[in-house]
Amino acid sequence: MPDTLLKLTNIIKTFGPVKALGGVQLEVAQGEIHALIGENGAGKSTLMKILSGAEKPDSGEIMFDGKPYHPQNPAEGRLSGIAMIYQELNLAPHLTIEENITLGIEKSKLGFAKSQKTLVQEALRILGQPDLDPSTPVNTLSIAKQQLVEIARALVLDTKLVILDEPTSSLTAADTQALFEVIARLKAKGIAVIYISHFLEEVQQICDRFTVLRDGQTVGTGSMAGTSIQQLIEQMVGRSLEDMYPHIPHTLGEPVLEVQALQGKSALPRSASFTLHRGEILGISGLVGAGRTEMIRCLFGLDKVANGKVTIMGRKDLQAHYLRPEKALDSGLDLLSENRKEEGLAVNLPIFTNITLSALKRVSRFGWLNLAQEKQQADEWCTKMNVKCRDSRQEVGALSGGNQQKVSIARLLNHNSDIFFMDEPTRGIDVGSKAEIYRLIQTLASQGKSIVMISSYLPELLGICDTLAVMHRGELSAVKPISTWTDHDIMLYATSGVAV
Amino acid sequence: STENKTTTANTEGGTEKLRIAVIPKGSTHSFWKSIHAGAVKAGQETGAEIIWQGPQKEDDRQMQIQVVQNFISQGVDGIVLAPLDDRSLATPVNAAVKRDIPVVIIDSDLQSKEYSSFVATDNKMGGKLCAQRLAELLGGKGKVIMLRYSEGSASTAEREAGFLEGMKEYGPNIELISTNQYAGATMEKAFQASQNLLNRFPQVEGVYCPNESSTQGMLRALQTSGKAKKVKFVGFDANATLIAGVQNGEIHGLAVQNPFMMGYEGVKTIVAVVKKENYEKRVDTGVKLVTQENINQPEVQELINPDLDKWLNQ
Amino acid sequence: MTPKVEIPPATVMPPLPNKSKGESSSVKKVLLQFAPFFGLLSVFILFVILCPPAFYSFYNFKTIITQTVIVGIAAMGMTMIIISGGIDLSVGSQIALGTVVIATILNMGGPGVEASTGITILAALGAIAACAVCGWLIGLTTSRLNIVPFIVTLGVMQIARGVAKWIGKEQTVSTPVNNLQKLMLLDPEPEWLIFAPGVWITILLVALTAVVLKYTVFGRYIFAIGSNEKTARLCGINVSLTRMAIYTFSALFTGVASVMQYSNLTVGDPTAAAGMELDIIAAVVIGGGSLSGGEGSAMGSIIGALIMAVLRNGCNMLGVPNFVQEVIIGVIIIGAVAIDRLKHHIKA
Amino acid sequence: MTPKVEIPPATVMPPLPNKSKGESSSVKKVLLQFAPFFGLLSVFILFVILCPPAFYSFYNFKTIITQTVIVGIAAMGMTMIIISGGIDLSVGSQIALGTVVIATILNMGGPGVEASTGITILAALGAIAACAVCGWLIGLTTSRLNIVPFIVTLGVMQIARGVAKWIGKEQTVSTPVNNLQKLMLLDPEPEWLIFAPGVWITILLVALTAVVLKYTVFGRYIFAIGSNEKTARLCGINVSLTRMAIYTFSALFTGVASVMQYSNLTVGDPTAAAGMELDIIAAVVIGGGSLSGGEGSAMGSIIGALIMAVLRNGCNMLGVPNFVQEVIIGVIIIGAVAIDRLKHHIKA
Ligand SMILES: Nc1ncnc2c1ncn2[C@@H]1O[C@H](COP(=O)(O)OP(=O)(O)OP(=O)(O)O)[C@@H](O)[C@H]1O
Ligand SMILES: Nc1ncnc2c1ncn2[C@@H]1O[C@H](COP(=O)(O)OP(=O)(O)OP(=O)(O)O)[C@@H](O)[C@H]1O
Ligand SMILES: [Mg+2]
Ligand SMILES: [Mg+2]
Repeated sequence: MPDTLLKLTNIIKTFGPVKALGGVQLEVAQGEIHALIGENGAGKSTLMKILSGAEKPDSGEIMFDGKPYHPQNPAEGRLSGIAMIYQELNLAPHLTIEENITLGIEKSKLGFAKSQKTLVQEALRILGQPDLDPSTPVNTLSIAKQQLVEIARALVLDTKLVILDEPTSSLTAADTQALFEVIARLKAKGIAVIYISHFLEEVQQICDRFTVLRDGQTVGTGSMAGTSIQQLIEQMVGRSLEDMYPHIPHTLGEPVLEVQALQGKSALPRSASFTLHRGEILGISGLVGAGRTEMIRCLFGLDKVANGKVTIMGRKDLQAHYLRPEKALDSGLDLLSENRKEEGLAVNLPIFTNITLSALKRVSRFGWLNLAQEKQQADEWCTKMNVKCRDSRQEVGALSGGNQQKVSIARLLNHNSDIFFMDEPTRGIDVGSKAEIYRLIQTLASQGKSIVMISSYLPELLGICDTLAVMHRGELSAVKPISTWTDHDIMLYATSGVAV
Repeated sequence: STENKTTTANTEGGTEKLRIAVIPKGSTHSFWKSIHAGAVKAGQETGAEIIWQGPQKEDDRQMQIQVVQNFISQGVDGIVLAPLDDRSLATPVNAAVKRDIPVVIIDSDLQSKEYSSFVATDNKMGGKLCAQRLAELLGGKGKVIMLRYSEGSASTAEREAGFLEGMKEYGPNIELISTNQYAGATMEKAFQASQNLLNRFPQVEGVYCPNESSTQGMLRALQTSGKAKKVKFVGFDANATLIAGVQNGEIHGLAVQNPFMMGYEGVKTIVAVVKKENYEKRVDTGVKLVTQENINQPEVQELINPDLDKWLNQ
Repeated sequence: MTPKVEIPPATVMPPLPNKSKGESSSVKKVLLQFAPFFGLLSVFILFVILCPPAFYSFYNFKTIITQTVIVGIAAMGMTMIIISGGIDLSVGSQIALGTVVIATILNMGGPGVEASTGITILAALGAIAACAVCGWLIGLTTSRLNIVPFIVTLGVMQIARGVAKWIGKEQTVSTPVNNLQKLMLLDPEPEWLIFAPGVWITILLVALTAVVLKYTVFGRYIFAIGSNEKTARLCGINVSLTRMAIYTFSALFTGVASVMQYSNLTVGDPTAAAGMELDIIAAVVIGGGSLSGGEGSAMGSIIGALIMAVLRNGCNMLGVPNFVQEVIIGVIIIGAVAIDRLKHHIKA
Repeated sequence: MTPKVEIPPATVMPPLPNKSKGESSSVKKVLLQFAPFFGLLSVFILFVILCPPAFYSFYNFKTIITQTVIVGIAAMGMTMIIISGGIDLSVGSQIALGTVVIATILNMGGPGVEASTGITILAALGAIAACAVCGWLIGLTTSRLNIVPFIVTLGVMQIARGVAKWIGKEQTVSTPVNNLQKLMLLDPEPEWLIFAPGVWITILLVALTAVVLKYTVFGRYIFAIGSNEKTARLCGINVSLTRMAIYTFSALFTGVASVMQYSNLTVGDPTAAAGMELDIIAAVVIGGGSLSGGEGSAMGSIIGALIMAVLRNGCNMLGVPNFVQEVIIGVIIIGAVAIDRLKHHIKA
């Protein structure tokens, strides 16, 4: 094994009564790609925050590059050679690419900023983006590009370790692949990478070694070669997981949602037609920016519709033009947002409020709430969904990412619609919980609910959907049974719009 | 500059109507309405056009300076000004005089030699009158509160000073138990300050306030605390509510100026200045103490109930 | 609608072991919840020590409470607005407008010695309606044109003040004697009331606000919009309608406050309550409301208003010069919020 | 579990097709950038049509520009604060404090007929320093105690006003004749200056602000903090230090504004500039500044200040009653921002 770059021993961190980390060990060698895996709430993000200087450990030792390392703030961590790319992107949207990349390390003369265009262009070139103009404001870039800007930030400094916290959870397969290339280039430059992901295939594909966390403790570490995904899962969950994609028998019934030539006002989607039946799980695949999110937002009344005919349960009065979210909810539609933090949840309100918010009618009478009933319902969902929390009066914001996602799903289930739009329902969720959510979706279908599931993770679409359609630049392909699609067909349509 | 000379030149021709700007301190006291009426009356008599414009925010010196500047730009023939401050307004007044626009000051004085005439009440005298009245009412002894108006207002400061002077003269044995509290610019602030003062000094026997809003605020505070009529109360300025207070014995004396006369004389004087006729350097418009005894006398009635609508609603 | 979803309880993950030290932390929590109350208490005790006995006489107590009425009632409306993530700078102007409207309507009844009960009630309703229109306009503009409420209400602040001056012909409007003038008497007319009717109305309105915020769907919507507007929309809340409702509803409180202001002044005064919006906002914030939305309570806000009234009264009692009062109030505003921050720190 | 997915080699997403009309959109963009300027122009033209010829005389032009000076200079500081995502409600009080400090220092020089140049300069510096201390305190409190600037500056607004009254002994402070009083003369002393020295100083400060915002590291930090504070912190910007610098630096502008205010009033006035902060904020927002941070420009803000000055002057010229002016200004504030929103809509 090459020289050790980073060594953490017995890191302990508590947030009030919550023990997030209870004695973690982690060793990363120079120039390796190290996977950090674990269930939701295992403490991965917290550990990385400590490494980057955003949080301070209660106790424990960190050795970095042969020296004890105690960053007081993220800036210090960054300057010592540790770059952190967070789960949520961290860019100043009003500034340009160059300004973002050189933020905090500007060269100046008498206070006047000097242009560092060449340095920035060099970094962008290493990342395979030589054409990107450094004077573009970042709020006009796609998410994938924005992420590259963040990585470029690491390259303009003498960085020895890059931490990527779930970098692919908002990227599509193609962008993910591009990112892997970037990671390979980093490795070639001798930069070590800590890679956090719930996609174990990815982890296996690109990582050299791994460390598994469970409930704030290191439970295993080893070389990736010779370790199967099953073994990783066993270490994470503490037992084996037999059926990742359960199948609960269900049959397709009459059409409940018919969409013809739907066109959004904001250019996306350009044309989408499909029919959804009772008990059907319809998967939608495509590249980021293809307009899948916009399509269901249009159907739900969150975005404006330019054209198209939509029939919900055969009712004439429910055209997409007239739809507003409140009406959509009333007529049996519900939507799980892809952006949990910004849209999906009111993070500083309690869990129970979030769960019941869209179905307050059920716990109220003439506008008056029955608090006891409301709390009881929410508690039930917390138990059923296995939300890791102290109490349903806790703020949602204090939960780990995966548990927050479970709360969003609990809201949908509590509202109890007939048609579910689920946008990336398993984003940021660990394997164990994923299997739970797949089972849940199957259960819903078996009870006669219809589900439209958008996902950028192809295996799960192939694993649980009955039918599938692919979107390319706002145009939706025909819906075909899942068995007639191949990986190749899907990628072909997604990238070029050519149907087989 | 040359432009301006041409604008003043074409009005100096004499064939046109004179345009006289009248600038009050504010517009939301009935005091200013009377001045306005007086000015309009004088305007009709002399054939001048009256332009009435106060600072947009009451008690804002900066705004009043800007209003004066704007009138200079506009090239009016003369300005009648009630300055919010005895020094800040000197610069714009000097600028006006430099541009051949004469200025007459009304209501409170201005520290400038440039203005043509000063038409006002003797505020100090008014304060003294009040002190005399209060001393008489209290029989030369007792505990008295003076609630000041607002920081930095010259005319009321004179009335306060005059009152204190008068107290030394007419009631040397009277104890002034509070003289450092300010009522603030609005009536509602005056009301709260008064309430608190009355709670603090339940033994108070006499009260003096130096202007309309503070008098009204104090009157209301006396009413709500059940002290009205029991406490001897002398105030300044008149409006419908305060006159009613005098009539039913809740106010024992009200120093009333003659704002109508102030506006009237102010405009008369400025027109005389513009037409290069004779005028007085100082016009005293007088102050009168209105009490329950004299309130029904016709000359007092004319003072407190001038027929404003006759002049203003046309 | 199809039957309720039945989800079998999850089996994959073991439940999290429950935290055992709930007791001590709940004691802390209760203490923290009452932080504004303790603030009030300590300010009061401070003045009791410093002031002459007149300060803690029952009569002065009545005075303080009566002086809280106007800011207190308006603060109830502001509480809802601030919880919903908004702000309203036009409250002071609205109150002035209300007093002028009352005076104008009262004068319509003719120059009788005393205004009839009918016209008195009409006048009060008129003021409330005038404020409601302002609130509705604010809600409409913020939600339809999508302009931040700071700007909209800054504009309405000017507009309402201008309209008040216009209606009042730039003068205070005197009025015939009427029953509204008795709402704020320190010694109320039926003596058994003990406090002025305005005080009882305030207590009622505080209770109403507390109930609305906690036990109604509307209240829940207010919190949801303030906490995350997008989520609210996703969950089927008609955000622009609700926002209009919030501004209109809270303007009703402003209207009631303007009736109290009129009762205090007994005249319609277009310059009344200038700058009072800042006192009102300060009261809400001292009481734990957060300007970024999602936090605040009726109880907290009224205590905030009381703290300010005690301060003003106490300073007057001590004969402290006005400028010192201003400095003290400034320090208290910052201090109260600093303590609130600290509280959040402890909680986290 | 399904077999590993074979992913085809990376394809960078091709640009979306609907972005071809670059030309027309860039023209549009330029037009939009000048939106505040066009606003100013149209207001001006409106008044030229309505007003007597005196409105567009050169002398009146000078008057308008000179009347913009105080709000304009203070708006430069406010622009920086607003871009950084903050707000300052205490500017008006700071200006009052500044005038009182100047007057007090001038009086220290003894009761001469005219103050010496040395003491005059000292007085001006004293005022600027007093404001800087206020700004520094605001910065310190917001960043160290983590309190929203709205509250901190609301507190400082009271405190600074109280201190001003204290120093001025609750009165306007008269001063000996001195050169500062000549800064705002409509007919400047060396006649070749054409405009008052204050106007030239304003132009200089606008240029300075524009340069600082665009070309310096400090300016970039201001934008970064306003745009995304968290990112700024992660990138190693010392946010609390920078924020203190921003508030202190912009308080220097407030200090200069207070010198101009003194020059106008020729006395130290503790009640000066009450409510002026709202005018200043309105100027910045009319000029395109966004209260949520990250947006704003020196040029825009000065144009915003000019728009308000033209409005006031024009209304005076027209002889429009005050209350109508108030209503118009209220409508303009809302209207300007509504147009700005619209602009963003088109841009998006
Ligand atoms: N600021 C905080 N306050 C209280 N608890 C916290 C805080 N941050 C994290 N935690 C808790 O610490 C634990 C670990 O959280 P962390 O975010 O590190 O998990 P994670 O492994 O990254 O999970 P995920 O895969 O869902 O992102 C969780 O139980 C979480 O609730
Ligand atoms: N015209 C465009 N130019 C640049 N970026 C764009 C453009 N259109 C979309 N994007 C970027 O792509 C992102 C995702 O778009 P969208 O939500 O429509 O994709 P999607 O197909 O739903 O993908 P996913 O659900 O995986 O996010 C947008 O947030 C935006 O940043
Ligand atoms: Mg995480
Ligand atoms: Mg999407």
